Amino acid sequence: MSLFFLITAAIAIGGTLAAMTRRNPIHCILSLALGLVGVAGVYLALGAQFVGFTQILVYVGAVAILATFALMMTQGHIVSALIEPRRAFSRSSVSGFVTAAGVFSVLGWAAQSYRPLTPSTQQAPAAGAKEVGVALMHTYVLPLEVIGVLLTAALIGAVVIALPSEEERS
Amino acid sequence: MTPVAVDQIFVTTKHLLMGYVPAFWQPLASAILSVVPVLVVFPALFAVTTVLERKGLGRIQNRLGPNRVGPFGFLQPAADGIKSLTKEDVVPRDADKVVHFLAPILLVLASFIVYAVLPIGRNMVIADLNSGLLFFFAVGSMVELAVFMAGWSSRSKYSLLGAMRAVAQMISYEIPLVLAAVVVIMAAGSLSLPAIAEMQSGYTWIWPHWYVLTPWGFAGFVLFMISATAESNRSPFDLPEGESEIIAGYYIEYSGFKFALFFLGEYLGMFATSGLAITLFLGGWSAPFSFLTWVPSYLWFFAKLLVLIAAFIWVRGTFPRLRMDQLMGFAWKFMLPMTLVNVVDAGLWHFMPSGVVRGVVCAAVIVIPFALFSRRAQEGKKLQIRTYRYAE
Amino acid sequence: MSWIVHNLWLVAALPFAAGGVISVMKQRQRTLAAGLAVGSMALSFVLALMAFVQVLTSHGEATRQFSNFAWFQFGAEWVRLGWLLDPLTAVMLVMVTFVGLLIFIYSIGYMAEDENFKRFFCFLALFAGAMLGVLIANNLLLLFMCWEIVGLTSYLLIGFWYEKPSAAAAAKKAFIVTRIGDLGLFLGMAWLYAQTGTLLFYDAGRGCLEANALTTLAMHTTVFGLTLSSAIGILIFCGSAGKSGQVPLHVWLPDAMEGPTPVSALIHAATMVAAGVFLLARVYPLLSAGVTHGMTTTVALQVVTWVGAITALFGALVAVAQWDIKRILAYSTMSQLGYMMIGLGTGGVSVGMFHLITHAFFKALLFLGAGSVIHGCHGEQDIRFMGGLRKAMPVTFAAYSCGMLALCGVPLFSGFWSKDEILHSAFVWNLSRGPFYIGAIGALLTAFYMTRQMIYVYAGTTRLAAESTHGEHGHSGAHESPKVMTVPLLILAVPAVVLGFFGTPVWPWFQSFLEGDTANVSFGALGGAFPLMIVSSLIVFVGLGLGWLLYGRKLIVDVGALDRIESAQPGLFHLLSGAFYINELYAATVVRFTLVAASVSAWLDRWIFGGVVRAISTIFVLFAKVDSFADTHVVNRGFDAGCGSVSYGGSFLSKLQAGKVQRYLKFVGVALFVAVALLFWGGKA
Amino acid sequence: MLGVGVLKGLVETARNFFGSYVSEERLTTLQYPEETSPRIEASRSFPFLVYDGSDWQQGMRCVSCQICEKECPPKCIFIEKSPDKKPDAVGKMQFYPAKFDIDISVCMSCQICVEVCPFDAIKMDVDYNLSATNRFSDLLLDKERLSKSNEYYHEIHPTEAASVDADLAAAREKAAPKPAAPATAAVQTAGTGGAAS
Amino acid sequence: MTPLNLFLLLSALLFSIGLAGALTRRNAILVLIGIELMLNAANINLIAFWRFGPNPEALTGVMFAIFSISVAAAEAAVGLAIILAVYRHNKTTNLNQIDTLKG
Repeated sequence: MSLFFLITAAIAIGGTLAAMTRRNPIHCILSLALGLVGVAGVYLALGAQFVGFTQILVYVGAVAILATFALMMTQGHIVSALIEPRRAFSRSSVSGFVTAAGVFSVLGWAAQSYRPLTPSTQQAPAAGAKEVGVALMHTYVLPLEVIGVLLTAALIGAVVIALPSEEERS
Repeated sequence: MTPVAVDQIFVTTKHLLMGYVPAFWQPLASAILSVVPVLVVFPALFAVTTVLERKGLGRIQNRLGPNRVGPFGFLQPAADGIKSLTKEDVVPRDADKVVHFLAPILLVLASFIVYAVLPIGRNMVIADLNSGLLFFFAVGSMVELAVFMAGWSSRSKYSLLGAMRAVAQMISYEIPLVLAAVVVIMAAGSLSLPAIAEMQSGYTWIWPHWYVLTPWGFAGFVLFMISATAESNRSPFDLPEGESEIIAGYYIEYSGFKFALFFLGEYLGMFATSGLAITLFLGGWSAPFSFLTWVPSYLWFFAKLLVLIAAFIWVRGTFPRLRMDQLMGFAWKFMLPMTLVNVVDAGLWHFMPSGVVRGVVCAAVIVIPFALFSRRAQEGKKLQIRTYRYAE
Repeated sequence: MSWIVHNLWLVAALPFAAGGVISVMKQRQRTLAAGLAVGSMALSFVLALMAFVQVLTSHGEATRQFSNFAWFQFGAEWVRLGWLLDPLTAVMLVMVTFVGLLIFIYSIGYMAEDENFKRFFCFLALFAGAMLGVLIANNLLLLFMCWEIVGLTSYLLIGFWYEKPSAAAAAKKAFIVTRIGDLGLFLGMAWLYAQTGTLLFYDAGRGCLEANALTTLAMHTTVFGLTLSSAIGILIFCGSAGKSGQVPLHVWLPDAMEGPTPVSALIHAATMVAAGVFLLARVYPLLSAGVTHGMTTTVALQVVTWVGAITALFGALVAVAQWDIKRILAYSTMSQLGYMMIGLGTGGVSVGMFHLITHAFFKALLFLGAGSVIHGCHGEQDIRFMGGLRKAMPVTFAAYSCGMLALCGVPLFSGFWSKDEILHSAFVWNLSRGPFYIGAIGALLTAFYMTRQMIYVYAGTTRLAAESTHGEHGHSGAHESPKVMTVPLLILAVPAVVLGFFGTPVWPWFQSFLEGDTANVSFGALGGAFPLMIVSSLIVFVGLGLGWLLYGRKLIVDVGALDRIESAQPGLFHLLSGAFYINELYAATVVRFTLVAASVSAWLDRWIFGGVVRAISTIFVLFAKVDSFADTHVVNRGFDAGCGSVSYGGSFLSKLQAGKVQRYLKFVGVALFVAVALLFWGGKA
Repeated sequence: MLGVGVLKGLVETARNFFGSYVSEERLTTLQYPEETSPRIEASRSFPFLVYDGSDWQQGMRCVSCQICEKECPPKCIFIEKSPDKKPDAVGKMQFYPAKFDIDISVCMSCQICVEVCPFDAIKMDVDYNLSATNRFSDLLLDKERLSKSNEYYHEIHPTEAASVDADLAAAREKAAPKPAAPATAAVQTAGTGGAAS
Repeated sequence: MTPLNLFLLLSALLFSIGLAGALTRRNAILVLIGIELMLNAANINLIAFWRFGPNPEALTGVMFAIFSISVAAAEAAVGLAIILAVYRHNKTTNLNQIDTLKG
């Protein structure tokens, strides 16, 4: 068990826990960014450098920023409106926590009962830009095209959905 | 001493020192020995740059610039530093204290971390990552979050406006920045910055194999530098700071040393992107002519860095600030298509047989779209001397 | 291999590139747009000539050359594309680029006043590129892609004047009807890929049109006792029937005349519809696979022949009773395409292709002539309002006459040779003489309706002024068209006359060329074909005479006068002029069927599914009744009976639909919990 | 083409940059404490009180009429009348200010006090080296610090001072032969003095 | 080297945290963030199985993670756009008050 993994896992867990429990949504998003950096660290611990940095680029650089923008554009200007009331023990919350705890118990049980495995190679196989690029252009070219279409459609769709309609603009 | 020994003096010194360290502590010691020089040199460069910038801007405006503290005013940064250290640290009453405190630290931290992958000289890089370039951009994108944190936590209209402007601008210009760098990745076939620098260290007769000397490399360099200017919020893209309308943007509510940290972060970011531009396009630490290779590599790196910093200062002294819609329009309607064209051009260069024809064709592929785009950009705009009814 | 084989893609890429560049140009850069389009087409023509020369100078195996490359990897499979240069491609390339070039030049004059001039040339260039792509493809997938682009651009061109509702409707119709055919083509392609594992036509022995694959395909039988090759061939034929306007899918072709008058109509008549025939010629080895295994012909070829025969007769019949000059030509095209199908089915590639080539030239001539006539008559398309144009438009008349004589099959004109060859091969077809007789009747009708049209349009005195709205502006009469329009006409008139000599029975150069042989002059071959030639000439002259008898002896002077056939046989005439009411038939069957199916579904929905839902709710109510009974009378007598029954019977399901996403998500979470738990219990046990 | 203007601008600034090293006349900066710009006669900073002769208390022209105090827009002048009288510039017995304070951190240099003074007693100074360590006491100038000699006045505004002296001399001429009618002479002096300044 | 079980456990924990957040938070944006978190947890699994699997040279897990990240990015963009549209319509992002689909 490496120290690096422990540190990054702790960051990931701490950040995401904070992200899901802080009452101020901005704090939530910032902690989420931290937690996702931790997850990227876990990727690095697994030897997937490219994915790790992509993770930071996409989540910290884009998704977190996007979420803050969405927050600002909804009710971000009223700080008091942002803060959620304390109601940790309402019925729906408790049932939600129970569900999540149940899911964790079975998943954790499943993970724990998996037979301990060591990697087949001591050194992680290179997953740098070149290897990923080659794989993308050969074996996975069709998924790549599909993802391209998906991203284009999502881009256009997001713009169309978010555009105010004619009467709202006037 | 031979030129090679001089070139590798820091590397050999480090190895020598490492010999005295017990094996268990070696990783830590190695990290410290690599990191500390960077932590010293670049803030020092920041200090020098501030005074150089002020003097340069002064000369551009036919002034003298700072000349009182120390010889020729070169101790001005020391005076500034003492001033900002001793100033009162004001935090707005309603501010989000924790985030307000963390924002400048995150900014400086992110700006420092990127130096880990920059090759400052031959064999002189802290961490030779496989995906170094990606690392650079990934960590660079954290700056946006820091800026947002600063603006939002201050609970001030101006700082929030400034932060939103800054974030929108940085996100918009990040795309051309990355796309301008993509051409180099295509040519070098690697994301590792030392490898990219190594690729460019050869010579044909006396001329170096720098990417900036190819059509796509030149265009990529110019596009990269424009995006880098916008990315580091420098004039003429310094709207987030717009003194005239939102006073100082996202760091309006900061004072004292935190304010100085913002400046430090901004300048470190500028050095880092300049260093990246040098590594990607200007051959990194390699000498400009084959007969100058005896000069140590790190000197070349810093010489190029100073030239680029001078260019930044020059640009800042020349151009007025853009308007927000012009800024965004420029990013999406000009920079993005041009970088895409440039990517196509680099691909063309790769697949065409080398020769004069290739150069001409690739140059044309860049110049013609540029002419078309610039014509579209200027369409409907009457460029003439403005007359004022009341002001004169 | 020579340079041209490797760079054959340039032929198609040049017009594509021109189209792409034109699309980003400004609306007012008209000269540049036209120049680019024409220039690219001219270059393509030059390249096509080079390819032709290349094929001409090679012999034997070398006449078929291809260049394949890997496009992308798809899992473990590589998708490979390529282009192919064989006599078939070479001939079609020259024809399409030459006719296309003339069309391009012609449309500069024709579209001069249209404000969407640039858009038109963009579409034209794209069309030409796609068409050439179809021709050079050495892969059914590549062919299919270009094929679909052809379909798309034809949709765009037919609907070019989309402000006109009829044009928009025609475009939609053309697109949908041809897509129905393409579905068959797509299925055939998928099937072919599933069976052979490749879509390359020729790949040094591994292609799907080469002996290995064909033998396997011909050996296996599938539904209805068809061999695999025949079944796939019939599916592919669906596609070409859609594109070439064969009978069940012909309805779009006449409507396509809504496009910018002769230009796009001509594209559809001379170029695009030929793509269907070309496709069949390309996959002819597949269609005819199995002939060597003891049978004389295959089911697929029989289908092709009979559909062609029916179309040939159908088109000719309908053309007799049309008033619109372009519709007459459209139906005539349909009929001629039927002939080509007969030729393919009975005589093989060379017979069908020969007629395709000659037809392309003389029909192009006719369409351009019709366009010139319409242009000269200020947009009038109804032949009843024309007349007397022989004097007003002498050049057009001369050229048009050449085309007309060729189409009718008057001896020594090009149409004569090619049509005669088809009739000859149909005559010697050993299964049935049916197609021959149908074809002969069609030939007679062709001569007849063309005579009718000629007399209506060119003979007598003008009837234009009667209805023309331009009367008061001083140019009430018709006028000759500008040079840019008449010169292509004259150029086209030459091949319309002489092209037939390349494929006479005495010197079958064309046929040998397609098969990679050298032609010999042998008068002996004439002997076999001579009687039939006499017969077909007789048929043509009978048709001409009949036409003259009915229309030429006493010229029509009145616009409102009834047609001669109409006055004699009004029922028949209306049946013909309504094109056998196929459109109405479709409206009555296909559309009606859809409506009925919809109402059946509605009935099912209301009574069967709704009944189930109601039954379930009744069961719930019953449960609730029982429960409430128990509650009220057994467990808790104080419980309100109505409250219990409502909450159990009605709102249980509705409660699940709380409209709150998080509750849905919670269900998913619980389900995940249960699923994982079950999975692991199952795994452990 | 896009970018030509950019290059032109860059060339312009580059010329400034290098030119500032080559030609001295480009640099308009003054090294302030060491060198100052030549004084313009019409310049002004804050008011001062003029006295004649050598003794500032004896020669004080101000008669504490308090017109300036009333007219001052920011109300930065504070005057207290003396209990006794002394001869003024024309020789007539008048009150003199027991206290005369100007808060120059409030003063806006409008010169209205100078315009309205009938006795040419208050004039505008040109000194701008006024920085002080205490912003309250050091910038509230009292009578002693305000008083400057007529010679100093001549030195900073020579033309104006000459005409004022001429006016005063004329007034003295008028007042000397007819000491019996001092009131009218004073009025006349005031009229001419006002016109002169 | 860290055993595989720990990675799986971490992934399960992150997944459950994300699920708990998505189930209990009332702000639509935070619910979306919870879902992003669950996707990330799945990505850890993909990468871990790639590293510990029998044939890591095939890069299957890495590719899957990359595609998953792009899908997540697209999902975030569209999801946030939908939230904006909903906010404009309902003037709230509180999911308790958005129940138009109530049966």
